[in-house]
Amino acid sequence: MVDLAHYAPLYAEGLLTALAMLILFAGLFMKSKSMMGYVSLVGLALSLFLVLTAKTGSIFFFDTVSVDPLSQFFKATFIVVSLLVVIASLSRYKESAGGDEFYALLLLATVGMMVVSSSIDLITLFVGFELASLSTYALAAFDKSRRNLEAAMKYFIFGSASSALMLFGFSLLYGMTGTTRISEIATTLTANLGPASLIALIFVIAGFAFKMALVPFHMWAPDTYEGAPSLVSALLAAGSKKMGFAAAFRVIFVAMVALRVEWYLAFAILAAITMTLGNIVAIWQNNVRRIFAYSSVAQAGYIAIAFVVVGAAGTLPNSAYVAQTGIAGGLLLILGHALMKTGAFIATAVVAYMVLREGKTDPDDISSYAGLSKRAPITAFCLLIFMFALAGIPPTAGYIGKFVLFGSAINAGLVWLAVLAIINSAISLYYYLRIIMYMYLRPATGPKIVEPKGYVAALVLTTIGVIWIGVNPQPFIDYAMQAAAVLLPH
Amino acid sequence: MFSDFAYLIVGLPVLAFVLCLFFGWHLPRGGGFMTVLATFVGLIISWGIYKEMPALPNGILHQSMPWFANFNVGILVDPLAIAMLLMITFVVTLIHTYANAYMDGDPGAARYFAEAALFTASMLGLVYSDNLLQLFIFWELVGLCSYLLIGFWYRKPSAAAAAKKAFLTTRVGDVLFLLGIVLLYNNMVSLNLHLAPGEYLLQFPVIYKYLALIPPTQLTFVALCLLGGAVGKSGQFPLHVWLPDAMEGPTTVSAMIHAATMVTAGVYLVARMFPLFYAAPNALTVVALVGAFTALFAATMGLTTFDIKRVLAFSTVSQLGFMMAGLGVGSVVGAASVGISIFHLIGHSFFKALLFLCAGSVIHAVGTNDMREMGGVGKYMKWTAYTMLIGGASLAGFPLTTGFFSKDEIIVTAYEYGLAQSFIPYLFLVLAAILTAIYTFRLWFVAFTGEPRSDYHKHESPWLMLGPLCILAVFALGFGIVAQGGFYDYVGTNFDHYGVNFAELGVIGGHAIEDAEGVAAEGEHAVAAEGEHGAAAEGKEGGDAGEPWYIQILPIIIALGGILVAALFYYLHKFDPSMITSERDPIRKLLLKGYYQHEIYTQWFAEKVIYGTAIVCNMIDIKIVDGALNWISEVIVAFGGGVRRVQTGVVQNYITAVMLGVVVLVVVIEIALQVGFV
Amino acid sequence: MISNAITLMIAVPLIGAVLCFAAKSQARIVALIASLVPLFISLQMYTGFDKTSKLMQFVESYNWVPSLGVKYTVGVDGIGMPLVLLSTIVSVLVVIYSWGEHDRANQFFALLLLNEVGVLGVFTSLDFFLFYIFWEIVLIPMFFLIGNWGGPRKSYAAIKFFIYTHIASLIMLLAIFGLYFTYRMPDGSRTFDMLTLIQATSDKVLFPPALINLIFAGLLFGFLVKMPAFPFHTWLPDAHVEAPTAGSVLLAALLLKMGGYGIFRVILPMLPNVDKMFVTVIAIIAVLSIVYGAFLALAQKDLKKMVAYSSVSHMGFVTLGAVAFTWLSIQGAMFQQFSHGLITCVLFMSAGTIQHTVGTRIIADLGGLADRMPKFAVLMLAGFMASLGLPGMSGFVAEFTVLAGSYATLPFYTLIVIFFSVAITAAYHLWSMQKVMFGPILPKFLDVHDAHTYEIASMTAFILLIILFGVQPALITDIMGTAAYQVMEPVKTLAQMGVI
Amino acid sequence: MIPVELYILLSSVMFTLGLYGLVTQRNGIKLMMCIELLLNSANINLVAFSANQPNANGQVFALFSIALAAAEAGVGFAILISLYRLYGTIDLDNINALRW
Repeated sequence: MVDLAHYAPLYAEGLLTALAMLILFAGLFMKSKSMMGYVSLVGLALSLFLVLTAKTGSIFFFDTVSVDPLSQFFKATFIVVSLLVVIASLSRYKESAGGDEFYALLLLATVGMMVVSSSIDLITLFVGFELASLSTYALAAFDKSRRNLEAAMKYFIFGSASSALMLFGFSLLYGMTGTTRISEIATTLTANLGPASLIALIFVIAGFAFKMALVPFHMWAPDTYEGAPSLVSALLAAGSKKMGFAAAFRVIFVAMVALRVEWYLAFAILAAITMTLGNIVAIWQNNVRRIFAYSSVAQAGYIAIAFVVVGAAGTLPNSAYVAQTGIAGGLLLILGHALMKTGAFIATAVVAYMVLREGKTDPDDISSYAGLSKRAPITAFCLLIFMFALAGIPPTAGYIGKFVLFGSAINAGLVWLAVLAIINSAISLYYYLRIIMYMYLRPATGPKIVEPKGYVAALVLTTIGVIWIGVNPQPFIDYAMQAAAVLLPH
Repeated sequence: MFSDFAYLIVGLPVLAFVLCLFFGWHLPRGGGFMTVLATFVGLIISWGIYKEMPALPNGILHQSMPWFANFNVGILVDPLAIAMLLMITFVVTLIHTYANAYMDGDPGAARYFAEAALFTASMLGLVYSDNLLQLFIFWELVGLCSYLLIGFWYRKPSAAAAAKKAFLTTRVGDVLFLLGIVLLYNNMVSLNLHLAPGEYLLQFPVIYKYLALIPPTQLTFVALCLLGGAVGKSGQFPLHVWLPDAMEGPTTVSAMIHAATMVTAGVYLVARMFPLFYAAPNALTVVALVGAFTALFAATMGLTTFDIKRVLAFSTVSQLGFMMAGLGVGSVVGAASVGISIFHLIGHSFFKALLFLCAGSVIHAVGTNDMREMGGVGKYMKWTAYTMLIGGASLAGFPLTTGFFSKDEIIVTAYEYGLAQSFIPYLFLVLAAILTAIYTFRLWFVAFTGEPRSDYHKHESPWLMLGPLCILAVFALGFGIVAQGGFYDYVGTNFDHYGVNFAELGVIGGHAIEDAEGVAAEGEHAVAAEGEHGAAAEGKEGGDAGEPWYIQILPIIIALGGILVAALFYYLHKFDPSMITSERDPIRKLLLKGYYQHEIYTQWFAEKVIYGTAIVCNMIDIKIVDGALNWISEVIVAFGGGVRRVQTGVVQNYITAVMLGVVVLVVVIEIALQVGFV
Repeated sequence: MISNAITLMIAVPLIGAVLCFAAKSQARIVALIASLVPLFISLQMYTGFDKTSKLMQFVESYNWVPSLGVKYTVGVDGIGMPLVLLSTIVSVLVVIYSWGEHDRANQFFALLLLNEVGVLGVFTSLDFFLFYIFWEIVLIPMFFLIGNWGGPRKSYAAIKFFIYTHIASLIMLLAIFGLYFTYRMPDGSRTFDMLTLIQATSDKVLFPPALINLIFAGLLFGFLVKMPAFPFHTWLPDAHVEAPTAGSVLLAALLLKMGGYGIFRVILPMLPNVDKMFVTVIAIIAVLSIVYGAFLALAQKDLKKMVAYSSVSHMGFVTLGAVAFTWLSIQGAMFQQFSHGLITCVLFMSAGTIQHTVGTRIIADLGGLADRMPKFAVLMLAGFMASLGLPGMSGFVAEFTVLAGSYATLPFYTLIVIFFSVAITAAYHLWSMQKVMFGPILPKFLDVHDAHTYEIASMTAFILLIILFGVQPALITDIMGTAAYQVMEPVKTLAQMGVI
Repeated sequence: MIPVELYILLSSVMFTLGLYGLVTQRNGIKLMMCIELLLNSANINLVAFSANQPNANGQVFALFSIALAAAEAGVGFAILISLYRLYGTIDLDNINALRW
């Protein structure tokens, strides 16, 4: 007889899993699918509450799962993203067949991410990883259009290949250390550093980098974000991408602390290439969702600076503080980017809705955004805010994230990286401004439309969030700092 | 009592300016009477101050108040200033009166009188400023007004161009003036003086007081820079080009600019800063040479032009040259030269105003400036003719006229200067004097005698115009005899009120060596500085004593000779100009072309050199400074265009990329570790 | 005295902007009111301002992000006060000038107000975090003003403006980080407080030469681009030429001043602590901006572009006066900021008015306009005269003070400026004036009417102010004099810094 | 008792084969098989390593991954089938509408 109260901190996961099952089951009889939406909405809201109030600092299931500020931070982010997606999809998957599967998969994916974010054992981590991946593979193909399927296919092949790589890396790690507990790996790995360790490290990084979409492991991302249903793209860009970071933070920082120099170098290279390439390629795109895809590649590059900072911090006198600010910056940017990208993709969904109603094809082409400020003012304004936020214009979430992150880079003496980063954010301005130009400075190509309520609600909420973090960053920074502290050796 | 209203001398014209500008349109004759009134009241106040001055502390009126930073605004009326004030207010009043008739019916009359009032105000302000900065400010305002007035008929392209030319040319001089002020200021600062409250670095009394402490080389620089300003304003060579063109404005404007106000500013500046010039080695020499050369140079040009106003314009330039030279030769007679020069300035203002107004009235009647189309005007315009004759005589230096005394004085002093240093100025001045006589009477004979060469409506001008003419004629004739001696003392001793020690300054300036007697004179004169009758006179008489009789009477001969020549050519027609010169004569061409100034100044310097540089800069800016940016951005974009091709859309290639990525990472890191990069 | 004057002053236009968006037709009235209130507040502040004190006044300070040491701190001293005054004045008059704007008026006026918010914020914030936020916010309204109401190449101009200046601000941000992470308060915490950090740079141990020079260079770059100084000026002509008149006016009158403000607030106090070579570099940049800018202006065919380059030239005086680092020159430079802010408005308004009454700005195509637009001609002439440094107007006072002050420490550079800029400046002003206004009226302009009343009104107001401050500069220079002392407190002259 | 090196050798060979296949093959099914190869090479590692470890984590891990591989295959085939329905082929080289 297990004492349920002991598992209180994990109620959120439990709730969502149960809900997913329930929805699938109910889906068999109930015709009204929108019901499911509201149910999962409530469920997510509830679990968000649970996550935020959960008592941190306890470990479960033969110490494979830990509930600590870091995990809660990520969980909160994931749930918020899913919440927004659900709200948006209330207008999208109202009566369409299989709406129930959509919500169920969404919830399962969320659970997978949550598990990853709090797992301190490679096994649970891998399982969570796969749970999230598998559900998102299915989601990517959800509308079964040609583009969906191509996107899903690429995502699937690429994803499973990389998770295989990751698994291989894990196996090597296990071979070298004889354990799958992250903390134990950390202690053992310091002992014997073989040449295999580097291979293992790179394989693991490759596995995570696929989710984080760091160049050159990003190539699935543009195609998938462009091809998949907008809302799923939102989930991928904002949610599962961050799961990669959640996993990488624990494994890299804690388990592989002995290989600090190696991963310092690796991420220095990756970050630099990623942000640069993401931005300069984005300049060329005319498909807005593809622009967002590349922009989120670039953003991943920024976030990856956190790894470099932590790596560089090792030798500094005040290494703890530097590393902490670095990770905190990364976390803040993760949170901010999650919101901004969710919003951005939801906005594209609105535009798609608008364009497809007119029977036109290719809804994501930038020309469809001409005069959006007149056709769909609310969407346009929210997208405007997201664009500026992504570009790092204050006072927005994007700015705060970059502020702390680049600051920590300077603090760690990584001037070259910081300079590269700001040059990149200047370049990125070009394509963000280009979208704004189309929305605000081009004549409208069609009549004003009524923006679907679900979308509007999601957009407005997101905008408020983005601005709120920008104007009142204090609590978020504190939260991020606590979360960051978890990863530092005590 | 009058002293307390000194500020009104400037204040009233400014008021008139505002009133005319805003309400003149509704008043008869553009509200010209307000301008006249304002200036006239100024005359009265000035006269009152003149009467009160002896009673004031050390004989000068000085009011001052802080302005900003460490600069002040203030009023300083000393003999030099009051002389100018009286002259200006007097002459300008007459000119304005005349203008009331002259501008009658012109749609822009109100604008004219507004600008004229401002012009007067600035000139008066310039004269009694108590510090160099304030002087410069009014100096520039004078420039502005001349710009506005010369361009008064702005619809005429030539007028607009002339206005611009005047402003720009004087501006070039002003650059030097400004520099001079900056230099002087910084020199004064570097003296670390402990100034009494109410004293400011750029105040004239303060400058006079601490002059001697400034290193001589610096003094020379400052002096030359200030001279540059003067050269620009007073149309001395090489910045005289704007003056003849300034004829584009209404004749009354020319009268103001040439006689009373603008051009005299330069001379006044040098006079005002005379102690500084005196203390600065070689500065005065330059002044003398520039002045003398200009006098001759302009006179030659005056010989050839047929535009009645241009002739007068050149004569102005030439006469200003005389004044400058008069100051320049001061290195031998000291402060007395200020008296001499200013005397000529004032005399000149009378007869030059007279001449211009006459010319104006002729033009008014004939309707053209070209004297070849006039002729015999005298028959129909008696008053104009005779007043003009008086003016001409005075200008030519006909014995016992005002011009005679003043010019004679300068020439004689130049002779002394010759004895002491060099005869060049003397030579130039004498030649210039002859030419002056010739072209003046050439003008008069051609225009007023002989037969009409075109049909113009032959009538005399209204009395409102003739009145001023007569008054001016009286002064042009009589002022010399009456004022002469007293005036020299009065203005010549101007600097004694500040206790300027010319002996000491002379030593700094290095005049001691050249002219012991001069310095001796200065010495005792400095001692007797507080005395009521200034020693400058002594200095001068001491100079006079040494001169042979033929030098004394030379000017008379010159004047009469010149007139005679002119008569032979243009009245009695004994000779014909063609007998001396032919169309192909290079010298004649040179003179007609005005020494190719237009070609050199405008076409070559302004349009080629300056504008060319600008074009080059523009090229650089577009091609290089901005071009670099565009180039960078293009490179970035092009690079992106290349890279995106990697994204082939075939999933297997993606996997390949992953493999490559892994391998590259491993290799690079391994190498880095081996090399010991970290 | 109003409490929280500054916050109120910043908040009112912000609220006004929101209302403007809402108020469709009456936007301009809302805008007028919302910009008049700050004007009154700033006048109130001016009257209540202690001209002799070197301390910050009207200070408000609240914790904002304690964990980062970020505070909401605003206040003004002799450096900020004049610019606050300028911003409020200009904003009001610009609103009046654009009274006739009917194309999406609500957005237009809202953007004008937003701009005022940003600028006021920059001039008053005393916390680098806050400072940077306002610094960036300013870009947004200007971007939309150019992009929305601009000329044919508006997109290019707007994006160039945004990106160019954004790079500069980001580099400045990095430099700020350099300060922030190096200095710790006595209690070990970190702070973004501007004054504290700037003061700290004098600590040779904490800031070794290499570091402080790097930081200094970063900040300097940020400000010079905004100024803009040669060779970072190329965004300016494009932005100006394409921007709507109101946009150009705000850009030239207020946005450029942010750069100058940064120089006085940040650069000058640090100057004694950095490599002496910087003084030379800045001086050279200043001289080049002045002379080169003047020549460029002379070469322009487009009236507005000419005016734009003239601002480059005039802002060079600010840099020169600042770096000359004498009491008089600094004061002059500050006054130049103020006076150029007023003068350039008239210039751009002239160009704008010509543009939308006649339809072209190409100098060669214009002629004899004075014949049809006499009132306007007078105002334009006055503006041009002020700009070429005619005494009796504020421009002359400023430039003379700069030159007189700079000669003491930088004689060579000052000489160059006097020789090559003064006459050239007069040249291009007079040349364009003659070409555009004088001469016989071209037949195609015979039916041109004089400028609108509101345009005349606002230009007249500017001219009067220019004359007022030209005749009685002490109104504002008293404040600046104190500020100049305060700036020079760490070290009195360049000589003592061992530069000359 | 077979030395662990041989297992590693085997797994590496499988892994390499799998990669080779992924890069060269065009048919979707074949790609899936290659992925299976990759996963199983990893599994071999895990089991082999856990042989001389006190704990059985490796084997547990292997079991999990096998299960996941199965699920993965399920999803994969689902995608491929619907792909076939739409395109009439599973030759992935031809499915590259989304690129650049």
